Amino acid sequence: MGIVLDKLPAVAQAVPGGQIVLTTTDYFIDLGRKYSLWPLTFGLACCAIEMMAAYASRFDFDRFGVIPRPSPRQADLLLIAGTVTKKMAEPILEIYHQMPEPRFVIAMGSCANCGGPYYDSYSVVKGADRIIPVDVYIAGCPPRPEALIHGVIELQKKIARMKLAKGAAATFQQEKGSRDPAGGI
Amino acid sequence: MPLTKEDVIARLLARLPKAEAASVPVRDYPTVRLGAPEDLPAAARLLKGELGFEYLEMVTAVDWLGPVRQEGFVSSRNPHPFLAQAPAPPVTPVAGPGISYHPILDMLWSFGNLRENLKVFLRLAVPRDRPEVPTLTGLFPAADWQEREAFDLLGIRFTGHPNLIKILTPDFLTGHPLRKDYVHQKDPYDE
Amino acid sequence: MTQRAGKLLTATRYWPTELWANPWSLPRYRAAAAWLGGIVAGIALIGAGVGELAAWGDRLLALLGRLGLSAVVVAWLWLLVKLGCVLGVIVANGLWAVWWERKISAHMQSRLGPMYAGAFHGWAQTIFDTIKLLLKEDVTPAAADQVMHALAPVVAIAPCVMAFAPILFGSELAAAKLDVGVLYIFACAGISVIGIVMAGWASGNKYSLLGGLRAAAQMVSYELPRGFSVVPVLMFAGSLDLAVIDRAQAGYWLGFFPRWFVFYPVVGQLAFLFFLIASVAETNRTPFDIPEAESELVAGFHTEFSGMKWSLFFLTEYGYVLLSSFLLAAFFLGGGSAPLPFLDFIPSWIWMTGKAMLMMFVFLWFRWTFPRLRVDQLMDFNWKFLLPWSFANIGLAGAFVWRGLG
Amino acid sequence: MNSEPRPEMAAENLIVTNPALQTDTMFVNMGPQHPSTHGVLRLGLTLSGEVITKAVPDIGYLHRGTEKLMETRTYNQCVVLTDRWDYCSAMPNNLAFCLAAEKLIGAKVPPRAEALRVVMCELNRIASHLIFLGTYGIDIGAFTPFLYAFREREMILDLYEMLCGARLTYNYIRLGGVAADIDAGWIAKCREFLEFIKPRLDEYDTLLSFNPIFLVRTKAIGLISKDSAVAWGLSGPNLRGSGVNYDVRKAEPYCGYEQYDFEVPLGRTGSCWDRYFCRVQEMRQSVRIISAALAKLPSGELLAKGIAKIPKPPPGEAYAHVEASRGDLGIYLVSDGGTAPYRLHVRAPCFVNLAVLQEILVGKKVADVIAVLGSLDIVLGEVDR
Repeated sequence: MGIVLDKLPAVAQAVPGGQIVLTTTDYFIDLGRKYSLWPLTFGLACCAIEMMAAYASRFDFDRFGVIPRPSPRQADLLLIAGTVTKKMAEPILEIYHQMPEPRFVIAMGSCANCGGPYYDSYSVVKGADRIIPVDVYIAGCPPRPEALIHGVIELQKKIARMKLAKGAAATFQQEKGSRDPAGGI
Repeated sequence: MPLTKEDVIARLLARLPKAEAASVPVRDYPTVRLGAPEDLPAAARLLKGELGFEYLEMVTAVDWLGPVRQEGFVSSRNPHPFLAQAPAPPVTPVAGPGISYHPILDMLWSFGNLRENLKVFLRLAVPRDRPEVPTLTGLFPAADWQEREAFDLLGIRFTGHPNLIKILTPDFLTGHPLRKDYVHQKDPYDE
Repeated sequence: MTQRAGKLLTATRYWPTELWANPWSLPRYRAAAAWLGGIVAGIALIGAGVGELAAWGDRLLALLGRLGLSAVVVAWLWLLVKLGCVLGVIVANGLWAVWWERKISAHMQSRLGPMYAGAFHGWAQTIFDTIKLLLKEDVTPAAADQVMHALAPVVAIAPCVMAFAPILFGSELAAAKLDVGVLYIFACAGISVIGIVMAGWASGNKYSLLGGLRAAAQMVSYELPRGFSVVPVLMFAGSLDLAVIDRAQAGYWLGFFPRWFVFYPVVGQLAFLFFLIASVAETNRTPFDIPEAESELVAGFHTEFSGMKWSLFFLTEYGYVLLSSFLLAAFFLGGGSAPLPFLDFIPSWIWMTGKAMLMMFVFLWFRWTFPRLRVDQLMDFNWKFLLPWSFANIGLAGAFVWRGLG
Repeated sequence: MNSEPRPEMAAENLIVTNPALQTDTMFVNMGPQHPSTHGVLRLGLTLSGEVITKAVPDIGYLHRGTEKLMETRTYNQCVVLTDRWDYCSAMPNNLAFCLAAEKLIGAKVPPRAEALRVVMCELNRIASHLIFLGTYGIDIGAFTPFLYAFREREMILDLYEMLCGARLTYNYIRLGGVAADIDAGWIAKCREFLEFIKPRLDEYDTLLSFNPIFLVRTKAIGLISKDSAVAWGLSGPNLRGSGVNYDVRKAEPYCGYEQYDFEVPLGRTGSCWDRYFCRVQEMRQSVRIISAALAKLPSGELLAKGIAKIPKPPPGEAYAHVEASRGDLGIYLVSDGGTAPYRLHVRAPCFVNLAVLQEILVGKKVADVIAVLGSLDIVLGEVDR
């Protein structure tokens, strides 16, 4: 995939009129990524139930093209749905590394944002962003499925701002220069 | 003739000379305080074999060292998290009748008789520095994980347990969190 | 204590109770039914206007011949055209079938399915999925066998494309005319399992390995009843050529009842059922989807595949579903013949595709209805039930042919 | 499709012991991220082919230290944390804690509050069993029942939302009573739901419970004998699936459960299907209890009088247990007279139920792991606390 994502921006900017090609390509790439966010089937705690409710009939995540994939290799989106404990931190990091680029992370619920009701617990990581970079935070304990859908829509808006010229090959968080997940802890 | 609470206590006390009825029972339930760790297997055999208490409901312990210490928590117990300078709340619990702070771990077992609909609690005080109790895994498979949990969180050694290893806390966590003098060691995930 | 209850729900929230009373009283249900009927009728009429595709193919070949090229070049060009058509069908089917499956499953489950991609009922959903999958990072795990890992999807999909060569898309409409078409299709379809086992082995993942081994056992076993269940059809038609089988089912009993093999008493229905079941097993779909059993083996043999490599497996699966659907249509449902005499004006490729789509719907329907069998139960079912009974069915068909009823 | 247990399929007979063939067992790590371990459970499986020779559950991936945290929270704040143990059915958690604390305080709960507690707990039992039914369907490979079950569950959540504004973590049952009252509109909606759910339960039976493939996958799988179930301390539908008639609602009635007429569904063989069907039948019984409770709802106060905003119960120890959706949930509460519990121990049914897995998984196939694990219906929030 290197040709499209890595070489195209340099080539297109050198050629007169190449910007049009670039922006058109951007448009379609972003469309593809926006409407095909496949999250990992992965729930941690209470929020996972609300996540399941979001997949289910009333809220129907499939409307947005969000269908869960069981294997991290085929997933684009990691939904941290619940409390990240210290014992679970290592597996989460591993799952994140198993996912292919571009990958996105949504921290769902207060626990994943900041520790939530367990802010002073001895075995809870105070926020998923201490382990891996997070794109969208959703508040609530647990957030309603509507809030989760809102979070995904916000992520779609964020993806729409990804541009090839700015290095869209990599994940959005890394483009912003967030800290290296491997050395983060 | 149906078994009654009094029968159970009487049978237990008759078999175990060092045991006594607890001065402060678990409310509404018959509670017997064992005299020594050796009493436990005998009591359990009596309960299971003769009195039909086949259901081990609970294995736990209370650390009677005193009120919980702030060092056990990751952050301070500040009730005003947005005001850094706010004073910490005064913690002045009162030791009441029958309850006093002293360095023991008070073990508690709960057995159920599903047919007679009875429940009995056994208590045993073990010293905090050498908390060793015989295991019940041979008699009650249900004791397996519950004893591992008590070991993990309270540091009680169950002698004879086939697999006494950590069960809940992560491997790098040192200490036993539910002890009152637990001090949280900062790990890479804190700050 | 404050009381706040009652108002919130009644006005704003959807309660299934309202729907359950009588869905047909809802105007949107009636409108949707009318739309669907209109679309089907429109396709049939357009098809009638276009006419037989086989004739258009002949015209195209004649056009190529008139270009003044040598015969060899024309033959090669014609081959490329046909290859392009088959590949196009497989890829288009991948896009269509996934979208259709998602919509069908959604509507079976009181959901809507994709709605936003491409504005109208998510029609562009699978296209966007493909764009994304194309641009996804291609991960080869460190524990994997690099060459085999890269080769496995190709080995899986190449036989699928090959198997489409003699498939009839309408009466006389096939990429290649083969006297042993049925044998050829089964032979090609049997090769794909090697790709799946390769995928399972090369991934360096235990789930993949288990999935690959399960796939090997399952697909090799179910080839037998699948082959044997067709034997009655071959006996009735007297040929392994799909075109001959198709022609054998043309015409009507009593002037209105189609002479399809599925309507042959007992034999036809049994053969149809056996072939359907074996085909579902061959395509690794629920209730026989144990090689990729999502709740057990994460994703089975394709657990470690990402991006386009993974899509090739998916394309293979749906390609085989389409293949099985066309085979079912050709073997049992009369191929390109119309079910009633007065519908003969609609060309055969419409009938063939329509019947294949109906069969594909059955495949999808199965998937969203049934639980999954366990691996040993699956084998028991094959060896102890399906295979003996398909043998018995052959005997029955023999009796039919002997009495001159075939 | 022979599903009877066959002696030649026993684990020891399936390990190839021919020394000429070099064979080895395979260690498969299932979880903590796996589509059907119902959260973050990790299972270490040792396989011989596809047959399990050893299974070691590894838990603690959701250990949040609730028991320790509660030693610093006031009693009312503790109720909030109880919601998050068994997050699929939070009401009984609230109730168990409140019952234990009320025993210490000595509060007398008004009758209307007690009836409301019963209604809410039973509604929650239905909601929780619906989650079980749906996810168990997925475990066995049937995806559609999951969505049907969640569709019905949403109606219960709507009722809760009308009641207390929350969908999952209610904090509704408070010390000495309940937080909010219901009105005629709520009761009408609830009755509508009860009428709606009855035919749906029959529909699930046709779709899933008596589906031949489902039967073959779950009958005669994961057998737990009566003695074994008691010895391992199972509770709830897992215990009753093995035929042991023990239900806390009958054995030690709380909240006036003795006034309601209901049956305790029992299984016969202790197979996965028995445990599954016990839950389905329990939903029917819950519908019965709710109807009865709504029919004779007493009027009156919602909260007991004389409970301080920050209660300081007299020193002492109390144990209260309720029949939560997943079993016998017990709370052992020690007060030293302070504003926070001195010690709180949860006898979590899921934690105890899960331990039996190491015994019953041996000799099963990989596919059965999911069937057995699903039938135990664990919630990791309660296993790990």
